[in-house]
Amino acid sequence: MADPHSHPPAHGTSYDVTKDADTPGGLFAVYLVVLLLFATTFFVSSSGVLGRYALFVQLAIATVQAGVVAYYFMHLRQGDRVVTLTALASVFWTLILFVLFMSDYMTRHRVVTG
Amino acid sequence: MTPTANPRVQGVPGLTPPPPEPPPASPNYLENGTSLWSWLSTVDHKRIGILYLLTISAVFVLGGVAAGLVRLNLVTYNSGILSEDAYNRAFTAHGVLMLFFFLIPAVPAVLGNFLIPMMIGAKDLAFPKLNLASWYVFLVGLVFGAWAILNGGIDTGWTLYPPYSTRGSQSSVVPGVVGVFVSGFSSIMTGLNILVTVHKMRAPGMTWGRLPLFVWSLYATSLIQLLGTPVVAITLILLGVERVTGEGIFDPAIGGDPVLFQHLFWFYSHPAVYIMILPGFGVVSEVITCFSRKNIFGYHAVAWSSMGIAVVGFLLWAHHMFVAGISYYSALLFSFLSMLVAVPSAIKVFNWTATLYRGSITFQAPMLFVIGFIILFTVGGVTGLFLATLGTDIHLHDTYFVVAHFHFVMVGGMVLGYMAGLHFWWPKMTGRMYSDWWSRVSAAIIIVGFFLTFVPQFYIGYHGIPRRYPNYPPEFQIYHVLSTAGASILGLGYLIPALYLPLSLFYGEKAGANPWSATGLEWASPSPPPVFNFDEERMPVVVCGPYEYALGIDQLGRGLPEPPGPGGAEGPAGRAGVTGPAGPMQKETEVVG
Amino acid sequence: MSASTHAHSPVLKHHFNDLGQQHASERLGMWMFLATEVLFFGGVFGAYTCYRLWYPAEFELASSHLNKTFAGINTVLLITSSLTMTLAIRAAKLGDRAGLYRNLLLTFALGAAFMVIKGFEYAEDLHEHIVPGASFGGEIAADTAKHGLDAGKVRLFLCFYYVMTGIHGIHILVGLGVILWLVGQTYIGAIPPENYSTVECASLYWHLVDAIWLFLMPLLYLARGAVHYGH
Amino acid sequence: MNDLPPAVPVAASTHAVDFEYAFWYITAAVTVGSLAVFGALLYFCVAHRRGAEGTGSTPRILGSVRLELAWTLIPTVIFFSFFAVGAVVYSRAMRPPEDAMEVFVFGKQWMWKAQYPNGQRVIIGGNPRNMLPQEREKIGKLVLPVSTKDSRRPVRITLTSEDVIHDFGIPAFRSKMDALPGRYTTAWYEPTKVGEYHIFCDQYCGTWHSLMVGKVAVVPQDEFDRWLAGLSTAQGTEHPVDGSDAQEGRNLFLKLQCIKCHSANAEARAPVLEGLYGSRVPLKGGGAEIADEDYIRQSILKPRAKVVEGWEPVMPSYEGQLAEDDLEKVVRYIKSLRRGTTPDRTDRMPAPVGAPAERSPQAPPSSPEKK
Repeated sequence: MADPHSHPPAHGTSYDVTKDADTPGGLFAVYLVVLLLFATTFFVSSSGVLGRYALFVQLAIATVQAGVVAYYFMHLRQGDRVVTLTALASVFWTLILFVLFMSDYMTRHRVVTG
Repeated sequence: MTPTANPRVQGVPGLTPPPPEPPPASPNYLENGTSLWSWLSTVDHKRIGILYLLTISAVFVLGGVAAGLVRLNLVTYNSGILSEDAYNRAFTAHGVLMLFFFLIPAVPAVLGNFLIPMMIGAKDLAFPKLNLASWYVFLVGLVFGAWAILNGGIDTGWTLYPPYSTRGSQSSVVPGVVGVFVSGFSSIMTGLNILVTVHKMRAPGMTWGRLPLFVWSLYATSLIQLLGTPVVAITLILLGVERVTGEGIFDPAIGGDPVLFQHLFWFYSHPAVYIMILPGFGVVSEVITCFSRKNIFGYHAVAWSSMGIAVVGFLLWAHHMFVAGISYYSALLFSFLSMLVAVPSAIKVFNWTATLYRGSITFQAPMLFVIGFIILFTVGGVTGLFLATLGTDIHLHDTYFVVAHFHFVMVGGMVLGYMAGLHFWWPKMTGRMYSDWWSRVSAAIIIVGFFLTFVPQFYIGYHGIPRRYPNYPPEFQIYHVLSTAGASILGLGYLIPALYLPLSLFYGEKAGANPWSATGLEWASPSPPPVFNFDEERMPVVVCGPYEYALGIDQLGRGLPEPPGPGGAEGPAGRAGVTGPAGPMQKETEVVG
Repeated sequence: MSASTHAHSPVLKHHFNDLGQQHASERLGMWMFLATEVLFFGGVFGAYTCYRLWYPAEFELASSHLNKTFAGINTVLLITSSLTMTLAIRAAKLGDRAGLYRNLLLTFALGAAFMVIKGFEYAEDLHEHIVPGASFGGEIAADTAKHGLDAGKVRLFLCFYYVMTGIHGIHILVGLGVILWLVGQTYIGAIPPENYSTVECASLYWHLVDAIWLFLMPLLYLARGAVHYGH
Repeated sequence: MNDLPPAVPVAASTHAVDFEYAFWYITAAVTVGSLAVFGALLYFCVAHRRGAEGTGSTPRILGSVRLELAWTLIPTVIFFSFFAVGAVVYSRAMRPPEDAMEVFVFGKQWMWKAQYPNGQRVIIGGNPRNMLPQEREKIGKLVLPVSTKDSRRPVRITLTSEDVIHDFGIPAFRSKMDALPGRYTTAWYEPTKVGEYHIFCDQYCGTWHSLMVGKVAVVPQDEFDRWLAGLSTAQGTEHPVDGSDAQEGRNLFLKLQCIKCHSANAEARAPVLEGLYGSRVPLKGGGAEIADEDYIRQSILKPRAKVVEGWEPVMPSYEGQLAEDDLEKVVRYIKSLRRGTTPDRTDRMPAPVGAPAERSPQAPPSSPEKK
């Protein structure tokens, strides 16, 4: 947790917003990776190579894409711990929602007998 | 003066005598512009808190009137006073107004707004404009809600279950849904503001371990507001779309599952009851320490149990749905998880009780409300266990047992907590003291009226009488009559503060900066506080934890003034060491248990 | 106080001690808002997941009738706009006003193009009766019957399609508004490097909307699995 | 004022007795716990009030790890014992015995109807204003036989709704279950006390929710038999879902003589189709396939292409014999078949795929008897 004493002092040159600016080359590389992953998703779907498992592969790819976007484009790599915690919390709470309500939907058809 | 540093209080520079009254701030936040526009355009968190206070008080009256209609009608067993339709609309109005427009904003948006920046030593919340926007958004939501009510009302119950709400109901469901949806954004804005403020704007020395427990509980509350509200928002959108287009995601006609709505709805609405009750916990921790002159027993247990409730509270929503047709296995899982949330609540009650041990207890109105809170909340909490237990919930679900249970928690717990907080911080907010006698009378009447209202409902609930029933078997009439009689007493109890609190603004004794001799940073500032809360030149620097009543120092390390109550400065209990430099600084920490 | 060097900065708000605190607060606030957005979409994604598992065939059939070409182009547009938006932050940080303008306008143009294509796509869907409710019909209905599937569940998918893309579209429109506002702020010189976090916050939102689309694309348009239906 | 109800409500079923044990166990445990807290609270408030002791000085007590552990772990154990007791009671309430008599109950705004195994139907309560004139004259009761020690007479109630969500609750049996549109849910009782008890709709369902009430009458077995015999089956039809696709599919299934081979008796020449849909079918010559709609459809049109392991390829092709929409109906019917008799398949769970007659205009389907 951020200690109030640990705020970067905002005076002089020690707080310089330009020092962590991205390099265009790095951003382009990330961009190309995301595009490439999208092409993979498209290919997986249109070729039908993976059959029933296509969905899971596609969602895995989308997750990687979103992760890359978050880490590089959204500067998660530069953020403080609270920001990372916030991002993880949103994912964790979504998982709570999915896992617990799937516990109902995945087991409803299982008939209980005496 | 003999300054003796206590090694346990880190960084205490040395004891100073009780501070002199800070010079009257110029101007204080109330005097900083008196025009209506200066209020409507304010970005001062304290003024926004007051705006919320006025708004939700009006809502409380409206919701109370609706409750009165419901109770009145139940005096007859055949819906002899209102038509069934009017009754349905009345209880829906009561539920929607009280839950979404009163309980959820009550403590976070009124007391939280006012106090969080002051308690952590900040000049304002992190996003003052967002804060003002949240009030306007809340008003817009309220306008939609009022539109729904004036337009004939809603008859679906506050839970809005489809397919009744999407197909069956002939009432103004859509404006009501829009109102709730919009007010949800206001709740998110408040929560987000408080979270960022607590993370980023604490005064020097205000570490997480020194945060007042009210801040901890509001932090936990805000977490729920932030992460739960969006789910109900999307759910209400889906519901609205289905209502408007006649086909949608919960529609069983095309293979949709109405139980899905219940899942998504309760994913928010169950944690939402913790939005309502957690701030009350915070108030209790503040008040009970102050009026027993003790450190809180088990600071970390109380703080972390709030966080525990906030997280675990998201894991058990489906205990509202045990007989709704969810899977057998899922029901077992959710019942198991529901038991988990009872544990942190129990921890809190035990710690509060232990705090009183060997205290020096006085019984002004805030303390009376808090004692009422602990008793009623305990009853509400343990009756919740019957509903979390699968075998007993089958019978008790959707009966008056449930109604009594959540009123014990929401009204007995939360409203009393809110009243305690309002009475505790009223001198800080307004600079005036209210009538001590009348406030104690009102607390007593509310607690007695409350018991009479809701204890009979446990009984008829145990007999299986369903809720939302204007017609019921005649043999249960006597219990409903008792309940209505209790509700009248309860109403009277609420009426008294509605008189003496406003009157105190004109006739009340002027309050000093720290009338209760409390330790929080908010009491270091004059009453009412200046616009930026603290003297611009000397922003607070915190040196110790929040409840050093035994040592008699506040969080700035200064001695406390004499507390009010029997045996003032002259009395036998007077200067014998409640506060001041007479010796408490040498006090050793005692070990019990 | 050390903050006094910046006390006169027009960017520093009165209740913050220094710019570092202000930027950190703004960024944290925005991330928390994004967390609410994740859960907002999480709700409808969850609903989608359970029906998809119940009715795989109908969902895949309905998906195969949507226009993948439009959606694919749109995906590329959004990913590209994310890149230009990030370049705009870089320009703002470096005080490169021309670059900031250029990248903001490019982002706006890409986002607007997305919406235009989306509009064409909706028009085509309406024309082909790919809609839930009474107007459901045309080729998709015939195809449903041909494969012996339940038209109701195909319509259920279409409910999801319109709700999810509709809410996403509204988010894009809001984002476009914010970008226009940023362009105005740049014009009046309100975005010096020390106020770059305004651009950063807008970009966080824009990236999230982009990331959500990256999930919508496979779920709605590329749902076809083992069984091949449609054209 | 009216006569007061009994202090403890009548427990008229085996489940009600289970409930009472669980209820009083929890009551006793939480009463002891709460009274301990209240006692301590009261004692501290009196003993430690300011002025009671000579000085206002208070000790600096910060807490105690041992106490915290104690009042964390002990309540946890107690709460989980509640869970365990509740889970046992719930499991019994959720598992109807195999030999239970099945009664369908369906709710609609704002009345309850019941249908007995042989098709006899009776209105068991509701708001008279929502009924047809002929229905209004025939408001009866849900009559059930009483169980004795020697003969247990469990009843399984299969619930559904025609419009919104209702809930079929009988306080005397301590039982309650939602009735949902498009789905089937189950409750069961073993009534043990002769008498007449309330039926309530417990899930808010609209304007006259509070009038959606009825009576259940528990009577001795012989009286029940007499009553049932006197109940005209003409009140209902044997196949109450007439009009649904799956029901028409069933008629085709009989008309096309499919039932001749696909039956459960010894002469069957083809597999039983119950529970086929969605299951994994082992094929002759190796391999297996999931029996989805496409598989069922292909098996009707080209039956000899994929023959199930253990059976001979004797089925004729129906290609060209069946119109597309008829084929669709038969597929629907086969999809709807589940273990046991047809409507059972939903037991207490939804049939997410292909329940026959979802939102049936009349009633849930009766069993298609395998003759």
